[in-house]
Amino acid sequence: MTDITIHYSYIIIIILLAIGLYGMLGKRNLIKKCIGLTIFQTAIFLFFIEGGLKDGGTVPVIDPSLGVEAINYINPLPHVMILTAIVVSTATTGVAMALLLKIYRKYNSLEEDVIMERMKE
Amino acid sequence: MVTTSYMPLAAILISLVAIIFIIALSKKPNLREAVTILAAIGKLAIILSMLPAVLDSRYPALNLIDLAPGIQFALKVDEAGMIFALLASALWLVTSFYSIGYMRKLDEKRQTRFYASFALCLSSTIGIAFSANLFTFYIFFEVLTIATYPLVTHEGTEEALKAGRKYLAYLLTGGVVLLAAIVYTYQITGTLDFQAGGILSTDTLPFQIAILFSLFVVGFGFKSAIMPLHSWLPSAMVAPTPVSALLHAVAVVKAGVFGMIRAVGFILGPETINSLGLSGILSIAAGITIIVASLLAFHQDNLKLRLAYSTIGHLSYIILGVSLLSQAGWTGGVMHMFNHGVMKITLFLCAGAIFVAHRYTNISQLNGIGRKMPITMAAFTIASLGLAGIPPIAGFVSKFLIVQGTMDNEQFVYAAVILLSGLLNAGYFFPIVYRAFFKKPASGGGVKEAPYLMLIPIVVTGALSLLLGIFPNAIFNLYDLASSVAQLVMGGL
Amino acid sequence: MIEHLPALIPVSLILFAFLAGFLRLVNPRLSRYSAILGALTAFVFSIVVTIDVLKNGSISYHFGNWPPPYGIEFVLDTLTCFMVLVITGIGSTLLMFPTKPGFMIDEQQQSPLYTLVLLLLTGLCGMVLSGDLFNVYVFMEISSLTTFALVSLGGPKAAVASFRYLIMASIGACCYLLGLGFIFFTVGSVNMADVLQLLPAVYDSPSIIGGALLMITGLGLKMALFPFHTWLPDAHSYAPPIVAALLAAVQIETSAYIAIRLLLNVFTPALMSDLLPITQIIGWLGAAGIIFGSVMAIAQTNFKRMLAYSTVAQVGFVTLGLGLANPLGMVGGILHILAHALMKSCLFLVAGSISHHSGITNIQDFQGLGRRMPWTMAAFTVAALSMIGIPPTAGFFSKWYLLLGSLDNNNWVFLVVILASTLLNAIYFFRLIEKIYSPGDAQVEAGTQSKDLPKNMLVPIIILAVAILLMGAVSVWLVNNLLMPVVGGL
Amino acid sequence: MVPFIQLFGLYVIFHGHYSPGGGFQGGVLLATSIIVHRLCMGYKESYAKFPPQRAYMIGAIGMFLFVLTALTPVFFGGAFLDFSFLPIPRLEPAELRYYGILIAEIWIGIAVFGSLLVIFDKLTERRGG
Repeated sequence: MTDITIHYSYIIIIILLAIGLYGMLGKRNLIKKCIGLTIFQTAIFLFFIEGGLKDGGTVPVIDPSLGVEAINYINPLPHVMILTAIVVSTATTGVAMALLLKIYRKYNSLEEDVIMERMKE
Repeated sequence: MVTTSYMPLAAILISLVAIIFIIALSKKPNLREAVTILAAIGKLAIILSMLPAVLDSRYPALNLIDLAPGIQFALKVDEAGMIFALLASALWLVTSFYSIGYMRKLDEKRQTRFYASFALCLSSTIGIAFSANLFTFYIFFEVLTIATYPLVTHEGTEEALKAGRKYLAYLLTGGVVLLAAIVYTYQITGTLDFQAGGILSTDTLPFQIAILFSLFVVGFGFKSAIMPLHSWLPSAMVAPTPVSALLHAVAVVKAGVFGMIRAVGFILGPETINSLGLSGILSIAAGITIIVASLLAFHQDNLKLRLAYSTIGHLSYIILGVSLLSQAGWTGGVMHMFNHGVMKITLFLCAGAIFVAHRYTNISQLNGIGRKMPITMAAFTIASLGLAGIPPIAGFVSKFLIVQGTMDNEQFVYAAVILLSGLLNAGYFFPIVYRAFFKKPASGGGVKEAPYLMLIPIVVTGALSLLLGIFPNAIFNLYDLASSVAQLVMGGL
Repeated sequence: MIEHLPALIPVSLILFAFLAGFLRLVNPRLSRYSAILGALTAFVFSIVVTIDVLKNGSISYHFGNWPPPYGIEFVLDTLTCFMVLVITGIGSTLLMFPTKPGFMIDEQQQSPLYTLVLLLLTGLCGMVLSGDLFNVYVFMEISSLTTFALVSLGGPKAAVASFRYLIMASIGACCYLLGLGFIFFTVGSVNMADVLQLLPAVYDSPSIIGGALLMITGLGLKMALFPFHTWLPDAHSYAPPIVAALLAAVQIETSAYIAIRLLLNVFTPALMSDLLPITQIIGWLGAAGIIFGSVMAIAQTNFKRMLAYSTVAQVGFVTLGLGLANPLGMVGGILHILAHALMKSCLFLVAGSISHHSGITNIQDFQGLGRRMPWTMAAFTVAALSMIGIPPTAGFFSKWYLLLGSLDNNNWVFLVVILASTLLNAIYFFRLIEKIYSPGDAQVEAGTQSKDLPKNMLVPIIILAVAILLMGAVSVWLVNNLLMPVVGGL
Repeated sequence: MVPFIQLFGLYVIFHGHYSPGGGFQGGVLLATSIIVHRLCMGYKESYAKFPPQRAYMIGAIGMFLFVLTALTPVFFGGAFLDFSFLPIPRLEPAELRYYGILIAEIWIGIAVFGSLLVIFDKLTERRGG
């Protein structure tokens, strides 16, 4: 159990993932599902960022004092990947919101079971 | 020795081309009928032109495109293929005349679809006859099943649809089992081409051969209506008579038997089968089918149903002949394929004529029909005599050879089976003949024959069965073809 | 100019997507033609590229001239060309199907359908072409975003279905990303070719297995593999027909292709099967999917839902081929992608035209359609026969290779499953064919003379039907040149 | 307050390469400036200053130009995003890349700015529809 403290960040990520998944699948309200989705995505981004960390590394911008060896810079690649992933998650949330808008206008309710009956007729 | 020639392809394509014309001329019936007849004559001519080449074993063959690595879409005309093709195309010519009369008289609706699918069936039957490997064989085999579906459900009544559903269920399962067999053979041997004497190399394990054999037998069993798998045939009798005449007496059912011949003779090969004694199983199954089918035929009141059961019986004749693995048995079996086709089609045509002229379908109504329709009933008698195996008519020749085949291998049991079934055939055909000629007709009225267009085909087929009985080598020198097939396959044994 | 073609395929699609977008404001007819033009140019480009690849081996195209491990890289081998041809070909045929706005989609104003469709095609081409795992993720997201929007065009009910689809697909995509993270942090690179070399050294570490599993489940979600297929039937049945056709034919198959690409290039089957039998699991899931999909399809009454369930079954075929992990099985799976794309798009278009032409969506009242719409029904019969696997059509050939593949593995259960599926398909398709061609009630006979679909609706359907028939002959050439060199190595 | 946010946004876009930031973040900042303006000033006045239709146009044009700039090197023999082949003669490749990426960043910034604004406007539309 000793090294549990080193990996505390992993534990947080797992908790966040669990919350996100529960939010998406468990909740009835559609908006809550969207929130769950975003939590889930952010948890993954956290995982990427955390993966790239080196203790003692500074911001990955070359400044003359530190020289060029990679050891003292944190790995920039996950950050770049996450940049795109954030773009993707905003776009998904944007589309999700538009869909919800359309559903709300037609069935003026966001509870999934209410919508289901309304859909039946 | 193989010579490349485009004849076999032409034989198949001629009726495909006819389909296009038939659909195009759907509004003008006479022209449409003319196209069918022209196509039939053309097909027969092409096949006859190939006959001499096949006789001195110069097989016209053709490799078109390759469908999968190592397998081509290939055609090859050998003796067995030639016999089957001759049978199918000759009888197609006869039946197309007949169906024109039949359709016109009963003014059936949707005749274009009828003729188009008829032509498609024929092109796939010839395809089956001429295919050089199992892959091409399977393609035409499935096309035949699909092409006959609209014919079986031609009436459109609920009963026809149910029959069609049953028909498809049986034959598609057969097709699926066959596909398993083909894939397995390809995996074991790596090639699918038919070679007389079989392609299975000696080192294949016995259990593999057993599995393969059972898959092939079941796969073809559906189509050739061996006992447990036969019930689609009687229910498909709901189709109009020309359909049941050509398809269920000749094309569809014979394709199944032809497949069996190909499998036993050209894929599995007599030596391998004999080494495991599998042929015994096949002959037992055939024997049982003969007896049970003839017994069932006894108490069928509907004329067409009785003919259907007798067809099931006679198909097993051919399978029995083939499974005896003796030279004479093979020749008899292959010849019976032709003779039975000719005789059975005469019976079906007569049944259709009776239905058209007097709307009688059951045997009980046939009292004194002989006086009303003398020519039809005369042909009926000749054909039923032939089926029973009475000397002058074609049936006797092939039955005699099969019995001789049983003698060669000392399987007296099967000799007894065949002779017994001869009696049974007589048992269920003669009451009809007796009722027709010696009973007083219920309703009066003079001679009222079916229209000429239907009468001529009946006379032709009747005469043909008589002719083939007297000199089997007559027009198509059937005997030489059959004996060379037997010689080729059984060469080893 | 030639060596830039790989990049030009997606880029040309984007350009035309915007062009269609602008033109839509000007005049709807123009936007449709520009969309078709866009898809066709992409198709021409992919043909040129395929010829080029055939001549001198696979091209690898670096974006911005950065060498592979760092820069994004498009890898084009024969398998990729096969997929790009399928996507752009099917895309352009489907675009020809006229969806005059408000005609099938109840959108009042102009619907940006064509821009979305072209963007979807860009996403899919990108996914197929890219040789870089993260790049695959980006293009995957582009394609799925456009799919959500396209599905929701089909009216309010479709919006709910599309939302559920969004949730499931995003979970899938995130799983893929997570798996990618695992791989990246252990191996240090994302480029496929790189990962291939680096992996064997470290492949027994748990994170690699975890990563691989996550990525496969993510893709499983995207391609509606058996246990994750729940969103598919609603999404496909409520979506407008051209969208449903596009989705079923191409979008599902591309994620299946990525799974194949992963198995082939990244986690070689040898590595997979001994450590963690992923290939076996996928194979079994595929088999279960086939049976489940076909049985459910039989139970459906709505025509489009029936087709949706049969898509679940057909995806099972592809995964089955994947699960076999031997050359013949793989070839069968990939060939099935093309066959299924042709068949399913033709069937969905027919479904769309029936519902437009005579408002029938329920199977029961298909009575006597054969009389009223002869040509459409002829195309339907060809597609149905090919779904069942009757020889001359495309469906048979992919089944042939799958059967051979399963026999090589002596896997008799798969053999039985494939054969059983032929019968199951036969049941639910012949049920329809029987109804269509049976005269049934007199009203149909007398009433309607056969007024078939307007010309421009018929053309794409007929093209697809003819393609199904021709594919039989072409399949050998496809297998020998395009598929074997890549798959042969297994 | 709005102009200051906009200025900061532009700064972020231009110094994207070696300082944290770049096209995407700059675009987001620009968009937030307009959204802030919308929130506090109310719709009537804000729509007058910056109608949604224009946002849609900006987004589309930004994306279109980005694709075009990325395409230009292709016409001059380079790879898709390889700006070292840009037509400007006297600068050597390294500097060319620098400017090329800068131009690309600007277009991305504008594209993101336009599209985010469109999302916001669509969500807050007044009329039923």
